[in-house]
Amino acid sequence: MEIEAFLSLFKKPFTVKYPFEPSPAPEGFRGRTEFTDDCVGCGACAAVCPAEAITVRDEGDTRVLKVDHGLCIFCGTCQDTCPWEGIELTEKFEMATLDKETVYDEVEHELIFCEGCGGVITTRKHMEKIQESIKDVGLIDKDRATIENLCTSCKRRHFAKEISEAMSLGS
Amino acid sequence: MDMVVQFGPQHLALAEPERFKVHTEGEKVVDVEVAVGYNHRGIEKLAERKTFEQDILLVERICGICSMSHPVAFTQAVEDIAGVDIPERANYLRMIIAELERIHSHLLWAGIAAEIIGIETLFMYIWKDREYVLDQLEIITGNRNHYAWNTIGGCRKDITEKHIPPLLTALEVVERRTEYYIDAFLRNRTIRARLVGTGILPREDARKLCTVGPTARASGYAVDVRKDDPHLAYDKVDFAEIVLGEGDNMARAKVRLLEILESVKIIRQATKAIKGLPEGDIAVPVAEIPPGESVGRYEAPRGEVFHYVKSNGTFYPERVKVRAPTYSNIQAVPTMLMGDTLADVPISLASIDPCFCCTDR
Amino acid sequence: MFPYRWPVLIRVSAVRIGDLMDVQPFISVLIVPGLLFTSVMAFLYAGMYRKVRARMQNRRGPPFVQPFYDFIKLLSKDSIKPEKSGMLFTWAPIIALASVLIVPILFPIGGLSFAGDLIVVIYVLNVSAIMLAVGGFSSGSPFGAVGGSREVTQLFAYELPLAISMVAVAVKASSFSLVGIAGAQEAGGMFFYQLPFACIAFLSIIPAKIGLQPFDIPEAEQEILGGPFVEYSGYRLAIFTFANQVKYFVVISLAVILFFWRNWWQFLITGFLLWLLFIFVKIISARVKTDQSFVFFWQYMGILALVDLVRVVI
Amino acid sequence: MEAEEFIEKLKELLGRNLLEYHIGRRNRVFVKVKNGYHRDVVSWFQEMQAHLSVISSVDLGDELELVYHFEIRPLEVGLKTSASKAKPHIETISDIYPSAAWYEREAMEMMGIVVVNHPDPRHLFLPDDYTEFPLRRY
Repeated sequence: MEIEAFLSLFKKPFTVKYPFEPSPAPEGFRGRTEFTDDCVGCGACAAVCPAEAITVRDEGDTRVLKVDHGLCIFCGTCQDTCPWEGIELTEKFEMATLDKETVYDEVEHELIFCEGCGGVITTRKHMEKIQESIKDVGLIDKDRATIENLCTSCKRRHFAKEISEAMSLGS
Repeated sequence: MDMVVQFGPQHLALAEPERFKVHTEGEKVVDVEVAVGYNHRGIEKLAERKTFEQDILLVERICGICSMSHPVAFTQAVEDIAGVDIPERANYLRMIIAELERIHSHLLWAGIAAEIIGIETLFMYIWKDREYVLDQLEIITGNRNHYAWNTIGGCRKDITEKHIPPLLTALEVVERRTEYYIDAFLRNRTIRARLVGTGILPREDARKLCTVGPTARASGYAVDVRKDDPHLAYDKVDFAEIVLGEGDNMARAKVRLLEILESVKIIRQATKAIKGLPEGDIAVPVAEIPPGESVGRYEAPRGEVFHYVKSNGTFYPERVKVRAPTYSNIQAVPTMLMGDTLADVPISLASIDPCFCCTDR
Repeated sequence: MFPYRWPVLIRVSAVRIGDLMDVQPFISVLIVPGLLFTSVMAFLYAGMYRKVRARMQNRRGPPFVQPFYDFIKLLSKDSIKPEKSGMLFTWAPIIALASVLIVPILFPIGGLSFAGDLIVVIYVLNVSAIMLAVGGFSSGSPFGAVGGSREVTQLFAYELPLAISMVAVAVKASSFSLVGIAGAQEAGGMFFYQLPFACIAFLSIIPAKIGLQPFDIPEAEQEILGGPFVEYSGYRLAIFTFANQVKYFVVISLAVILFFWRNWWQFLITGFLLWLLFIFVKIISARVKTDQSFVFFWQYMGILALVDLVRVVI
Repeated sequence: MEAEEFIEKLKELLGRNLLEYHIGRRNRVFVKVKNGYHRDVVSWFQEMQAHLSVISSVDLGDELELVYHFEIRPLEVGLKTSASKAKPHIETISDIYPSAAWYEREAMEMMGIVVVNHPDPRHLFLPDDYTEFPLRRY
């Protein structure tokens, strides 16, 4: 230890003058959680977040998803769960701030409403993605148009009515 | 002059709040009263409110420097209940990160021990070399601590081909430096004067108080979960279980430093083994957890981490019981301190590598 | 420069304003080896200590003038006086600083000097050590008390070899004044090779005297939270740390004067080199315990110093 | 000593008082014993130099249960005994295993189990004036 102590007098120090010299995080670092453009506003990340840092709120005709970096524990569960890579953990780690607003990351999505009861179905983007993923699976084509913009409970009522009519016709 | 010196909740030698009332006659320690509970956050109650998947991340944050031990113990207990065998590669992946954490945790302890007995330089050098391991952990898992590496049924990320070469070079540096530190600890006369013969824990007391980990192994009581109850892939790699007999502070230091060399050997064998296994096959989907109960045990850097998990068929655990190694080691502290002088109290306290946030949960 | 050997009157002629009155004592008390020079050197020593220590530990380390910044910062902070602490709590640092500042005035670089000023140096250095202990006791905290008692025990431990080696030097130079000793060395060559054992004994006492590892037991941060310093804050702490820093400079230069003297600029350089040596010793050794330090000083160093004393006397 | 052989020995020792047992994966064995007989089992374990890992407390609804976790190489034994919530009295084992004292203190303050003649029944983690039992569920 003695020799090393003496020799390190003439060596460059190991420490980095961090705020003045950059010290970037490596690739793959789990830093600031941010929504990407592919986010469709389905809210899966909010359901799975261990720290309940992601909140989903429907205001009027828009749905607001908000990540609170004060609560977020940067575990990456949301990133793994999101089917459309709508949320990701960037490599930014300098999140100290005095302004409370910068602690959040928000994204807004336009909602679509059910013709039957006027309730919220989901966001428009989400509906497009669903249509896209089930277009080759396909419902019975003739019914597609009628129930396309009904919310789940109205769909149930619609099918129930259809079946009861079919049974009453049958008997 | 009979005095009560309080190594109080806030003390320089203790990194975390814990109170030791030391009754001394002059400078000789006569009796020690231990008070725990300053770090109690009710994690076991909180664990019952979250799903199994979320609990892994909660349990990982019980402690900052053993954030691989609790998740591994917890996931193994849940996997036992679900009757799931995780893929071979996942076992190796978990073991590599576990051993990397053992290295950086032991290096952390060695630095703090050197700083407590007064050599700041050794503290700076050891923590400099610890950075190599932490950088590798950051590159592989995405964070220096809190690796979010486990899920029920396997791992969440993989160690790909490009991670291994830098990992092996970092290990070379760590191995060379650890041998240098072992020599520094043993040869430096002032360190020997402080560590040899102080804080002696006889083998009989170590066994009677059921101490665990390096604290027990330094007193000759051979308990090592990696050998007794082989989990992960410890039965497929060969490594030596280091058991010494003196039971003083120097023995505990030697055990930890030698264990770093063993961990380096384990990681080398593990990285060779995962080359042969198919990349990407790292997790098995687990649909639901039947009602049942099981025990997850894991050899953390400080000793045996013990998780008892009871499930009731829903996705929320019925009961999660966590017991950290320091919980049993701390009960051996009074017998260790008896008869030493006041100057030896901080180093003897630190010699069990206490992690009070684990103890209090 | 200052021809130190000649009586005071001649030196005065070098100072024009001196014609009005004998201003030489004020200069040597206030400026050259006195307050100004010592405080600058003290801050320099402390700054060097932190910078060199950092560099040896692969760190960048604070700027050289950091101790000066600390001093100013501490003065601006308010100083809390514990309820249980006595009146000496305030006076201990002041007396410690005062007693340590007296010693440099007697240095042979243009300072005053009189017959037995070596005895004054020994006595005054002990006063500052005792004041440290008094500060600890009067602070009313158990850590302060333990620190104080350790300081006193350590004082007894290193007092024996210190006194013996100083007496050996005095007998060798056949004069009890620093100027005399310096003169003798200038004539007959440095003492460190003529009195090797006394020199080793004296150099080994220095870490204990100024509280550097391996003997900084009284201020063991990790064990008793800085011992006597635990309850001090604000200007009281500023004075105490400044007194300690002055002690760094004073004790090192005392060693240089007693054993390595040739002339005044060589005195400064050797002072820095010796200080580098002690920083090096500090960073590679752990803190020993009180009983170990007692054994070390009384048995080994005491006998060494005694051997040299006997050799000189015969 | 294998799991089956261990259960046989227990049956011999306890007879009817061995209420139920269950052998899980990886040598995990859980044994339920009638309240009061657990001390003889623990002293038998002590003769075999078993290692006491921890004592967990579980809330079964109408009963409070203590699980003594022992490691008898190669087995990992969970010795269970329970008492009704109305009268949750369970004998201490801290005279056999001194480290059990702390685990029992924790069970007392968290679950409200009253450990009979425990040497030092103070609170361990919770503040002294805290009266509720946080880990109770029902």
